[in-house]
Amino acid sequence: MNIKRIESVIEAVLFASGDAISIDKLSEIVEVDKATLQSVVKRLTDKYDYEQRGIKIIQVGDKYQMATRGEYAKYVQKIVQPRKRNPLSKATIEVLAIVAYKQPVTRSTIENIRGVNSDNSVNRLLELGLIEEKGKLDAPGRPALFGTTDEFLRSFAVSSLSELPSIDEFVIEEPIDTESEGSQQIIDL
Amino acid sequence: MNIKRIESVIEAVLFASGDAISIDKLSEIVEVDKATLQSVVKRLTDKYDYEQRGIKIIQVGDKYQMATRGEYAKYVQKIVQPRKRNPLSKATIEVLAIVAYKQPVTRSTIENIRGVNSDNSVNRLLELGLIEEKGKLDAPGRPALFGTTDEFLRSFAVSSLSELPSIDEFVIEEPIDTESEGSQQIIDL
Amino acid sequence: MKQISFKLDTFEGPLDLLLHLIQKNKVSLYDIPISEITEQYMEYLEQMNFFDIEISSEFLVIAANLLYIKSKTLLPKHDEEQEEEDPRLELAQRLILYKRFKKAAAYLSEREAIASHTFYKPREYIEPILIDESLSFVTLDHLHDAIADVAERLSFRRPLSAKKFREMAGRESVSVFSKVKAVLSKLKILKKIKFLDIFKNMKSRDEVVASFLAVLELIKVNRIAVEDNNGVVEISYLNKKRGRKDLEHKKN
Repeated sequence: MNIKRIESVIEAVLFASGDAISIDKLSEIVEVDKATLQSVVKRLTDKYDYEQRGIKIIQVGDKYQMATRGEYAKYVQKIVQPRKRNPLSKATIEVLAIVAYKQPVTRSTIENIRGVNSDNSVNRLLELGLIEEKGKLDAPGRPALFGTTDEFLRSFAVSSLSELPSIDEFVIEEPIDTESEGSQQIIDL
Repeated sequence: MNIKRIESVIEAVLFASGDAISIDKLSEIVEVDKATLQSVVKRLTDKYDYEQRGIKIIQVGDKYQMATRGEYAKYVQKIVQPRKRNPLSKATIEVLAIVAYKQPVTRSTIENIRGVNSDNSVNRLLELGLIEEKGKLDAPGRPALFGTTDEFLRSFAVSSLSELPSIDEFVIEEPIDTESEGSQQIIDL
Repeated sequence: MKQISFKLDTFEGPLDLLLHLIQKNKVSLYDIPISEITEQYMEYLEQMNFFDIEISSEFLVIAANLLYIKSKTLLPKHDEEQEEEDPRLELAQRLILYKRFKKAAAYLSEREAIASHTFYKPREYIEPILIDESLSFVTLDHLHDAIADVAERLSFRRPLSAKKFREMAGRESVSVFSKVKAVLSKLKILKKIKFLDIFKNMKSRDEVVASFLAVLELIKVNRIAVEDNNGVVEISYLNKKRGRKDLEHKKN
């Protein structure tokens, strides 16, 4: 099968599926090895992006999915029901950020960081499928460890966790720029 | 809006909709007049066809819809679990044998010979096209008479029924009511 | 110090409130003016109290912590030589970490807005491939064997001669009547027994057959009830009156 045909088959399969398909499954369906598959998907993705096509391919963890380009949302919104979900509360997004960056993380770690009980937010995130239990901590009481899901990646347009900016990049700006050396010592936590 | 952008918007809208969209509605969504819309859809359709893309645009009456190119159906089908038809059960093989050797037969003859209701097997064989109705018995209720089909011959690679392995003739005494008479006597205490 | 008036905003927690106070005072997280901040923090709690807002224990824990830090900073240092850790350090670290996550949360909110512009489509209807194994492993020989089986079974079911039939059915070595009595007397004592227990310790086939017929007869005349209790068939005694009552209920 030549590259052009593999590209078309991938396009047909991603279109028909609608859902995200794992790289493994796609390579099985298209009948090419994973390396070839990934390079062809990359080629197709670049082509869509370069031509500013109406569709694009997004990566969600180890899955690929076909979607509309955000740029055309204004038009698409006119026929498609927007995904109905009440916006996450400030508290819930905070908890989600902690889970995303510190995963796998227990309820009590989350509570410690925020200084306040966060069970409601954790439960809401579980309910929304944005986080899930990833196992138990090997400690007394064996508390659950939480991590983010593929749904999280999709909902926040993040192709993989490694794509998230490092937590240190969120610099704490200071009102006074002439800080003493002493403060430096504190920053290095 | 230039042609390329109109093309992309149409692509995004047709993709997200999934369903067929009327030309009127599409022209309203994309915010271009119908003539322009139709010429751009035509352009896009030709491009997909020329490049043998995985997707294509089909026109259904006065509606447009995005679909996968039929050529790649073989791959697309692999997205879903194949449906499996299990091998014929012993009972069904028995019914098939009775129909093959004793045709034409009615349901009640089959039932009498086997001593159990055989409707499920008869229906399965009808569905598989291995047996078919060959007429009606000239008796009260005019029950259907079943016989084997050409598909049956094909499936068993025989050219005619005379090629079936021979059996010693046996008489079908129907109905066999000796036992029921005896039991009746016992039950009526 | 200037008075800080609150609109009594709600905060996500005590750390959120502290960050708010620090920002409001335009002071550095790395050098928190602990007595001022503590004072304002306590003032906030008082207002919460005034407006009858329940103050969660977490706010009180931090309040205690602030007061402790404040007391430590006020205490004269015993030994100038010995370098003591800044008592504010731990709190500052917590606040910095929390603030980082707040920023990460803001970042995620932006991402969410971007993601909400992306649309997906539902799955197409895909006709599944049919793997038809109906006739795999079925050969003409199977058909032949099947019809031969049928023929053989039929030969066993040929009508019996009248003489042979009388020999088999005419003689009743165990009477059904005796078994009706046996089952009833058992039930009168036990009220409920397992169906299979009726046949316990029976020595002959005739006895089993007679007992089975007895059970059928008793069901027919509505003297016993049969129920399936999770796969265990049980038989219970219906006394005549109740039996009749049930019938009347049914009529109504």
